[in-house]
Amino acid sequence: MSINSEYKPKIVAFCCNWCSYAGADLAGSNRLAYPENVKIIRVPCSCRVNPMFILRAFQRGADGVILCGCHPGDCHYTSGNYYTRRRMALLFSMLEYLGIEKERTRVEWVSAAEGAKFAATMNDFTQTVAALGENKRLEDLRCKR
Amino acid sequence: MQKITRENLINKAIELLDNGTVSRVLGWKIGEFAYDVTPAVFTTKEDLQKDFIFDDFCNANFSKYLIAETRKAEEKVLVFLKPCDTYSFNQLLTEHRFSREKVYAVGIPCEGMLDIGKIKALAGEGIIDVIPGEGSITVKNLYEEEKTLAYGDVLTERCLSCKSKKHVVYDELMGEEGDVIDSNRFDEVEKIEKMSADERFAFWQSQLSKCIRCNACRDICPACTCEKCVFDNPKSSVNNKAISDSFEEKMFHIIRAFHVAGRCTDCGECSRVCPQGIPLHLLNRKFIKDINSFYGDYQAGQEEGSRAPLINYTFDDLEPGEAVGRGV
Amino acid sequence: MRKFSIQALDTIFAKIAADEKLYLPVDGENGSNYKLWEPGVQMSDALNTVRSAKDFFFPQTENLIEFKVTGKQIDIIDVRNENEDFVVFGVRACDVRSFDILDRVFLSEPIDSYYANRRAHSVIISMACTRPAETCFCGTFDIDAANPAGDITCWKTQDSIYMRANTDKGEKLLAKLDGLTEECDDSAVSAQQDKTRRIMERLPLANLSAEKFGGGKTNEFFNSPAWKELSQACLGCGTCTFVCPTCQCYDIKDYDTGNGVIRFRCWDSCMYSDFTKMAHGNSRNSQVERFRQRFMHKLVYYPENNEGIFGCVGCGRCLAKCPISMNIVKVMKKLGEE
Amino acid sequence: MDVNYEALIPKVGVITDVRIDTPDVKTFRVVTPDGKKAFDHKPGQCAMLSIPGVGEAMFSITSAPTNTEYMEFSIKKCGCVTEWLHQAEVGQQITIRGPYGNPFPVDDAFVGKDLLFVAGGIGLAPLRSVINYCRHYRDRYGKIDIVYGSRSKDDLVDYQEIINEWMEDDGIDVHLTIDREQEGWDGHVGFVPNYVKELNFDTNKTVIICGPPIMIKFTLEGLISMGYNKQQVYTTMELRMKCGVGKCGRCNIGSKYVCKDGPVFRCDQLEELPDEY
Repeated sequence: MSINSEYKPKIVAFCCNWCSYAGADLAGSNRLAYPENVKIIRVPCSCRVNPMFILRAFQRGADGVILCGCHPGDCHYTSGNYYTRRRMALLFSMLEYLGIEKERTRVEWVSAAEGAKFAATMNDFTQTVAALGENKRLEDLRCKR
Repeated sequence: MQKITRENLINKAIELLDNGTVSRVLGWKIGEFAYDVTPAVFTTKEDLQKDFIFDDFCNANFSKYLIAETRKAEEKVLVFLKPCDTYSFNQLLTEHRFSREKVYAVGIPCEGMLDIGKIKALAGEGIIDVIPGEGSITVKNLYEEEKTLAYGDVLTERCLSCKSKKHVVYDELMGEEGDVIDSNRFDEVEKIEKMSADERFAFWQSQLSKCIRCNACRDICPACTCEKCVFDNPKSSVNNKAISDSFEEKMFHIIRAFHVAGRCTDCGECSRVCPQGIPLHLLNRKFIKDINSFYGDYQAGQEEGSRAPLINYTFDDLEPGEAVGRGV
Repeated sequence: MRKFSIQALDTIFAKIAADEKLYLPVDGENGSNYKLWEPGVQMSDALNTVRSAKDFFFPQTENLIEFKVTGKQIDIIDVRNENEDFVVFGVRACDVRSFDILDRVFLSEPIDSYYANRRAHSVIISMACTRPAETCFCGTFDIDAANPAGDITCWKTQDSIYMRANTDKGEKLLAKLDGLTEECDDSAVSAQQDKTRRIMERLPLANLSAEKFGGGKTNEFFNSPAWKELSQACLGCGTCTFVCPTCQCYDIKDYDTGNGVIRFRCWDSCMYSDFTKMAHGNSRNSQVERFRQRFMHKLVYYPENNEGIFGCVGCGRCLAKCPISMNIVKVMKKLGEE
Repeated sequence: MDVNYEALIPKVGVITDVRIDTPDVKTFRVVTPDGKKAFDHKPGQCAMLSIPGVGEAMFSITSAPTNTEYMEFSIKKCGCVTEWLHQAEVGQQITIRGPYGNPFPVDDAFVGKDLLFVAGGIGLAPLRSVINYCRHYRDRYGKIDIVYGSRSKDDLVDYQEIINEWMEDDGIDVHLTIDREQEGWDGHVGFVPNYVKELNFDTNKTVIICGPPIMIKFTLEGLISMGYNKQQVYTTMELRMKCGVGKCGRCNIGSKYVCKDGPVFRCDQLEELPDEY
C-alpha cells in the first residue's frame, strides 16, 4: 500500500476501565470526532497491559499503539499506573533501541472527564503515525497476506 | 597474592564433606578436552580428586542449580561462587527461590574466564591443549602447531566488562576479596544508541534473525526461574518454537529480557551460551542502563531483599514519552 | 575423475549457478553457514558450518497447509511448492551421512512429500576433510571423512579441486562442467586421503567405539543409573537438537493469521518439557527421561529400526555448542564403562 | 517425478450428528462433504481430527468398519481440541486424516476364540469398534463377555446401545459396574479389576483391555493371578502424537512408535518395551 492521503493507520488504544475508557465514552457522547481506525481495547487498569500485548498488537498489523490510563495519583487501584509508567518507559525505550520508531508508541493519561483530551490525543497520535506510514519493523508477514 | 588452585578447592570440599558441614558439592567436572567443563554434583572424596576441575573454563554459574539441588536433601550443599555468581545467588535469595540455610557458599576469586569460541576463531580447530601462562595462553593443536594468545583477546565478553570482583555473599571466602569495578559495560549499548534508527534496526534484525529458538539463553539464565515459562505454555499462543517471518524471535527476546529487567544481575550467561553468537547481553544491559538513568543506580543482587525497580515507583518518575531516547 | 584449478572456482560456481541455485558455506561473524552463491561470495574453508545442512531438506519452519475457514466451512489449500532445483556445495562427510539418516525417516512409507521433493530437486556436492577438529568422531560410525558420499565428491588440494561423480545426477552436473575441467588420475587424491586418514587415527576421539550400542540394547541401557548423573546438569534447552544434523523430531502447529490458518511444522526437541505433554499427563516428566530419550534414540532405537545404522554422525556440533558441555561422547563413554 | 500424496494433508469432514453420551463424552458422526465415509479402517485404528487454528489430535475410531456409511468418534472433553469439539454443532466441518496404527487381530488371532472385553470409562471407545465388528461376524468367534465399568451410571458411554443391542444379542454377556452406589442403579457396584476377578472367567479367553492406566494395571494383575498369561491380553495405548506416521518422534516407547507400531499391543510385547508410558 502506498502512503497517500487515504492511508489510514491502524491504531490500537488500550484504555483503562475507570478513567480513559470513560473519557472515550465522554468524547463519544459529546460527539467529538476522533478517527474511526482507533480500536479501543478496554483493560481493568493500565497496568494490566503486559508488554506482550503491545508487541502482539504490532504483530497483528497495528501501526501504532497507545496506552491510556488514569492520571498518576488517580489510579482506581491506588498505584497501578505508577507501575505502568515504569514498565512502558523501559519497554518503549527498548523498542526504540531495536530501531522501532518511538512515535509509534505512546502513553497518555486521560481522566473520565477529559473527553476532549481523548479525542485530541487520538487525532494527534493518528496523524503522527500516519506520517510514519505502515509499521514494517515489528510486523508478522504471515498476517499481512 | 596466593592463587587459588584446583587442589585448594578440592581440599576445602573434602574438609567440609568430612566434618559433615555439607553432603554434596556443586562443582565443575573435567571434560573430554581442555575446555569442556560440565557442572556436576560430587559426593565423595574420590570423585572430587578424580573429576573436579578448576581452570580458566569454569564459566558455569551454579546459582540456578541450587534451586533444584537444595530440594533434594536436608543436608547443606557446598557451592563455589565466583564474584559475579554471588550476585545471582543473592537475587535468587531475594526472590525466595531456595533456602539460604541449605547452602554453604564459598567465595572464590576470579580473574576472568575464557571463551573457547574466541580461542577457536583465533587459533583454529583441532585444539588439544590450552596452557595458561602469564597474561597469555598457549594453544596446542592436533597438527603440532602452537599459538600464544593474549588473555584479553580470549576472555569471555562478560569478563572483559567485569562489573565486580567483590563477593556480595558467602559463608567463607578463599583468597583475597576484590572490589567493585567501574566497568565499561555500557559502552556497547551506547554505541548502538548512537546509531540511527535504521542502523539499529538493521543491526538487531541481523542479530535476532540468527536465533534458532533453542531457549538456551532462557534456560541458563539464573533470573529465569518460573516453573512454567509463558513460552512453553500452549495456551499462551506464543509457544511457537518457530522462527517465522522475523516477528516471533523479536517477541521472544524482548519479552525474555523484559521479564528479567530489574532482576538481571548482568552475569552474561545468555550471550555465553547462545549457539548462534547473538549478543543478548546488550538487550539486558540496555534495561539496566535505562533503569540506572531513569530511576537511579540499581544493581540486582547486590543486596539481599532489595526491591527491584519494576516493582517499585516514586510519585515523580519520568513519563514514558520523556524517557524514550533520553540515553542518546 | 575430473579436476580444475582453484583459480577457476568462481567460473565453476558461476556455471552451476547459471541454471540452479547454488548454496555453499560462507564465513560470517559467528563461524560459517550455508549461503546462496552470488558473484563475489567466497567459499569458507571452515571445517563445518554452525548450523547443519539438514536445513535444506528439513527447514526449521515450513508451512504445510493453509485453511480458509468461513463459518462452519473449511477449505484446504495445498501450498506445497518444493520444486526448485538447487545445488549444495561443500557438504562434509558427516553431513552427507545425515541425509541418509533423515531419508530413512522421511522417505519411509508414507513418504513425506515436502522432504522428498526437496531431496529430488537437489544435487549434493561433498567436500573431503583435510583438517578434522578435536571434536570429530565420524570414524566411530564408519564414515570416511576422506571419501564422502554425495552426488559428486570433491577434494581440495593446494592448487586444484578434484571431482568425482557418484550418481546419475552427479554425472549430469559434471558433464555440464566438461569444458571447464580436465580428466585426471586419482594419485593426488589418494595421497591426500592417506594423509587425512593418518590424522583421523590421531584424533582424541579416534578410539571411541559404538560397538556396545545398537538395536536390541534397550533393556541394557534404559534403566542404567548413569542417566541420572549424566543429565543432572542438563538445562533442557534445545541447542544440541537444533544444531544436530540428524535430529528430525518436529511439531505441527496452527497459526491463525486473522484471514486464514497456516498449519506449519517446526523443529521440536525431545529435551523440551512439553514435548510429550498431553491433556491428561506427560510420559516423560523429568529431565532424566527426556535426556535419556535423546541418546537412546540415537544409539539404540534408531539402529533397531534401521539395520544397525546409528542416528549420530559424529560431526561434533553438540560437543561445541552445549551450554554445559554434556554430549553424546560423554554419554557413550559413561554408559560404555558398565 | 515429484511425490504428490502427502499424509499430513487432511481431508475435510463434516459432523452430521452429535450424541451426548455422558456429561463429558459426546459421540460425533463424521462423513466427507459429499456424504461418504472418509476412508476404510480396521477395528482399533485411529484417525487424526483437527480444527484449524485449534489443533490436531488422535482419536480412536469408535464405529465398526462394517459401518460403511460414516465414522463415529466418542470424545471426552479434556484438552483444547476436545473442548472445542464439544462446542461444535451439526454441520461443522473439521479435518480428518488416517487411518493410523495397527488394528486388533480380529481376522486372525481372535478367530475362534472366546473374547473378554474389559473397559473403563472412555476406554470403551476403541473397543466399541471391535465389539461391533465381532457382533457383525458373530459366527467367527466364541462366547463374548464384556465387563464395563464407570464412575457412575451417567458416565457409562454408549449406554443405550449397550442395553438395547449388546444385551439383546445371544452369546454376549454384558457385565456393567459402577464405582459407587447410586440411586436407580441395581447392577453391580465396585471397581472393574475386582469385578473381573469376582466373575471368575475361564482362562481360555482372549482379553482386550482399555481404560485408565491404573485400571489396566490392576486388571492385568488380577487376570495373571486367575491363570491368564500375557499373550492372551491385548490393550491399546495413547501418547502425545503430532504426525501420526512415525516421523515426528514423540510417541515412542523404546524403539516402537505408538502411532505406527501401536496403538494395539499384546501385553507380552508391551512388557519387552521400557517402562515409559
